[in-house]
Amino acid sequence: MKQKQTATVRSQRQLAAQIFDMWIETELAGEAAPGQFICLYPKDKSTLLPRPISICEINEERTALRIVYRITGKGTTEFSVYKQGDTVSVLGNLGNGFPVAKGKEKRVFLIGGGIGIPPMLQLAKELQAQKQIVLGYRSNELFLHNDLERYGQVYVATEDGSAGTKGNVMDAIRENGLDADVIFACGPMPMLRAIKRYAEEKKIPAYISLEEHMACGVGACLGCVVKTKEVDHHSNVHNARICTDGPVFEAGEVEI
Amino acid sequence: MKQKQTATVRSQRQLAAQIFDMWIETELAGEAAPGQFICLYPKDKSTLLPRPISICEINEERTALRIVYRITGKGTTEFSVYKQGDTVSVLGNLGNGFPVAKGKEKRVFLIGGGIGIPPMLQLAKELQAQKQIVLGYRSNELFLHNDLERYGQVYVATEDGSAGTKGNVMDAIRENGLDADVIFACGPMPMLRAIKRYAEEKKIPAYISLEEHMACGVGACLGCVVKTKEVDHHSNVHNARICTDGPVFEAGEVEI
Amino acid sequence: MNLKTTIAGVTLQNPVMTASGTFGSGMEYSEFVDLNRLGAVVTKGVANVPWQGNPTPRVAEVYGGMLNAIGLQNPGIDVLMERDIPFLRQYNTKIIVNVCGKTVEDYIEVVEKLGDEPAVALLEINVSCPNVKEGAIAFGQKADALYNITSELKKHARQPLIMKLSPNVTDITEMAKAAEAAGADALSLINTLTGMKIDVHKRKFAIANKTGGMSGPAIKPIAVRMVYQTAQAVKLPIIGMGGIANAEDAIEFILAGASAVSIGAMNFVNPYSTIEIVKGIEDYMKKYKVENFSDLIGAVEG
Amino acid sequence: MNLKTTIAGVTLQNPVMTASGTFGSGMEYSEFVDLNRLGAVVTKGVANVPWQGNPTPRVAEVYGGMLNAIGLQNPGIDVLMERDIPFLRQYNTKIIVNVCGKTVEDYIEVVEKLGDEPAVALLEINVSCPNVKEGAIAFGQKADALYNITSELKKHARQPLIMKLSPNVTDITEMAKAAEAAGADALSLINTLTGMKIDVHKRKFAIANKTGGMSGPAIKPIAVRMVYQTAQAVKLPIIGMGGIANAEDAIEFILAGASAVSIGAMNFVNPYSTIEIVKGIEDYMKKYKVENFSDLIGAVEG
Repeated sequence: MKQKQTATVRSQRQLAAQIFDMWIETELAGEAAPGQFICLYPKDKSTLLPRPISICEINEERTALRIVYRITGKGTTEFSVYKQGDTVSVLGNLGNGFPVAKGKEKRVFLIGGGIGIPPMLQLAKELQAQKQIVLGYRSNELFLHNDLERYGQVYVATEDGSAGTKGNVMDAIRENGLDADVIFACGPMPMLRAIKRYAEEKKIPAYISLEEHMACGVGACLGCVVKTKEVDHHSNVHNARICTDGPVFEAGEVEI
Repeated sequence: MKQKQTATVRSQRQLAAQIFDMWIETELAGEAAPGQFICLYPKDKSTLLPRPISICEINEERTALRIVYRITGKGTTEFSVYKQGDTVSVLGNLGNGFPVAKGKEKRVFLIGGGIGIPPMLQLAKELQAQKQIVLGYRSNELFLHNDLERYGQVYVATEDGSAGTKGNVMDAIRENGLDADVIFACGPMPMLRAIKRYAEEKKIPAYISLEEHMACGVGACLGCVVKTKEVDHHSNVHNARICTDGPVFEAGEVEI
Repeated sequence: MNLKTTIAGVTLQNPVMTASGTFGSGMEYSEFVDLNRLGAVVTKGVANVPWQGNPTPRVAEVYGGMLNAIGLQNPGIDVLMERDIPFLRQYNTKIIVNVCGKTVEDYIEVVEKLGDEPAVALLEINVSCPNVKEGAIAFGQKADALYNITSELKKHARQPLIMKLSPNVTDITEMAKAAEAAGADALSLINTLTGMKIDVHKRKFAIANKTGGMSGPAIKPIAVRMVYQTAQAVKLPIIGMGGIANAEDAIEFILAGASAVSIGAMNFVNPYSTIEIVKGIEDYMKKYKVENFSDLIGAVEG
Repeated sequence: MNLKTTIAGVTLQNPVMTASGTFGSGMEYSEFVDLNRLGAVVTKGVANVPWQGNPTPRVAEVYGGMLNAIGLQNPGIDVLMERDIPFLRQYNTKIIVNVCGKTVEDYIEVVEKLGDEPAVALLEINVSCPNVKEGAIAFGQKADALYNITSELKKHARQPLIMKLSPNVTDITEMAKAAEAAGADALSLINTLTGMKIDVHKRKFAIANKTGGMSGPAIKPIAVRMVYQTAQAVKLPIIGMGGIANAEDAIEFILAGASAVSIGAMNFVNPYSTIEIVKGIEDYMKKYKVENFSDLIGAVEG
């Protein structure tokens, strides 16, 4: 059941420029699933809306959630200075999450681009499959690659070529001659579009996690929609709500 | 010279219900005078305006200011939880202050009502005169009376009669058969009106410190005016600025 | 202690309702709040046919508020009546349906269909929709257009009509009087104020539609002023809204002359807002020994 | 790097000025900021005779902003010219005098007296003053009234006229076009939005005048929208204002179409705001390699 509650910061550290890694203690960890997200509320009274952040990892005891986020404004700047013991209001668990079962025993790509990498970690932990993890970064300021190496073979692409394949994640897949039966991905829109095309050519399913500005996070405000191929069951138009019908969609369902 | 700067909280304690006592370290202490005030800026982004608070005391070294204030809203509630080492933006020193020289070697009344009592402390310290200090409270939750006893004879009045004279400060003056050549006062408007009448009857000067909602605190916005008997030199109308021409006025100059 | 309040002959168990478009049809927030404890649920604006709405981004944050340009995306009246009304019927709260359209005929079609649904207590007419016939100007920004659509809809409506007024006008009382003269049963205000945000680093508009409707605590003083002016100008009951975040905000509108209040953007900030505000109004009435809620309506002094 | 900007033929060394009524005549804030570093100082509104203004309380705080109802207290044009203009003349900044009145004749008297003072570069006309002849309605809320006063004043003014527009209108572009058609040389917007605050514990209005003009960061999105709409509708240079708290806010107005900006309520929050914003605009231009400030005016995409 979704709820808003107060969480306590267990730890925080910086992983790379503008990228922070925070563990928070919250009951929400009990039912959290890979690909779902939570909303954090800044204390700054000039801000109003919750900040959606994907769940990166759930601890073994299921008492804490790990989020890895990028500083993009006032809210995330505030979060980044939280110290152990500080409290923060969180709303969760939100969204559908990745259909883990669809990857079972298959050859899968876990593709993460930039700040789309974090949700791949909990997914990699829970997915029983032959995991090929493809990560795209701007430069060699890598993050989460070590955590992910524990769960599968990791391939890296960097825009400036300072680490791994020079180029994007698709270049890395080609350069390493990789193949898969299913794709799970999260990252910037150009990357997701490329994956959608790739999956269509290869005729394989691709489950992509989308991002959009949100207000309510629970499906009421219709702020965060994505165009759909078919008429959506809930909206009765060609729009699905990323916060509740998503954030994960089969690439073929959405017009991106 | 007026300036806005960051001060550091040296200590804070509660004196009575809703009444707090805070020492802040600030260069402003160097030039501060009794009856002047400073403006504190809350960190809460939903608030905008500075909170004017009278100077209660200046330490010997003139490195810190003491303010004693009542919780009246969001801003003062925020101030009340500040701990040693916290910082706060302050604007000062503001206002004209009490004309200390006018009381020299005279029989003076120092009259404080409620949250108008604090400025009487620094005044009592600097004033060389025969000081009769008359303090009005709601109930026997007294504050600052001990500090003030060190500088003169203290007479107390309480609305509920639970301490000193039952009634207001004027009742205490009558009951104790007190007399003076000059009055310095700060407190609620009804008290100041009574003092104005009393001073007129006795034909003695009364220097009263006024309060009003302020925006700029430096005389620019004309938010905090008081009606004047004569045309004011600056405004060219029958209004003086409490923040800069005051807060202290000779009772005869103002229409209250 | 009596929290009941009456709008156009319909008695609500308490004066707290939801603002159209911020609460869906109640389903999403029923996970957080017991809908039985709300005075009324106002559904998201519905048209005669489904509307696709605007492209994204549709929302942006501003200082103490937000902008939205959803474009009145809605599933159409048929889906609302088949799916949403039956859901809301399960709860002990009043159902108010917000109606939008591009032409008077659109509105009439929706209003007539809702006439067959006794579970719907009141209709709220959103006159801030784009008006095809009058170009970009909304019905709600011209007194004569507002008068015409109100009197037209009164001919076809079985339920009492609440006209929801736009604050983007020179004189709110002129609009209120036009609605009253045309037979409106109640007024709700304010709808959102038109605002804009530009990302100075991208040098782009923050929302795809360029302009969006502003809501949140930042607009409250403008809303309170308009509610007060309107209460002085007309006899109709007023539903006040605009940045209400807590019980004190709600009471501010009530003292200004509102008979009920709607909670909008703050549902997004705190999904429990509505019921916390009901509780807060009770506490206020206890503290100041107010026996009947109605004694607070318009009770500001001077 | 060139920060210069031109308003009606007058070139300012940078685009940052003060908003009328928030900076007195510069004297009070000269203790905090070097007036030589401002693009212009806009003085508090002045009438033909001294005005007593409203009773107190005159100001109140609201979420992210404030309300004021000073009532245009001012010492009258003679004192301004004998005391304040000579003070400002000492500094290397442009002097803009804001003019108010209750009748067109009042305005004309002030405008003619200022015509003899070459140190005054521009006149800003406050058309949000109460209009005795037209009852409570201000000149600035009716297009025809705005057209009339603008064309009347153009006949008597030696300096270029900036008409300061009220945001309390249905369509800001209608007002802007009326001012342009009447010969205005520039526009400044927005003036304050009319708001209200009620103390729910005292059940009284927070300010004696009941309503007050709202300013501060809370109103910025409405101001940016109106500046953009106005820039699309007229060719006149625009001075943008409304809740500007930092350089990014200022640039938002400039990208929307403003040629200069005014800092108002934020002077009260941070007396150093104006010069910090000048510095911040320089930093922005450096960061994005903008050689001429004028390249930023109206440069929002799409």
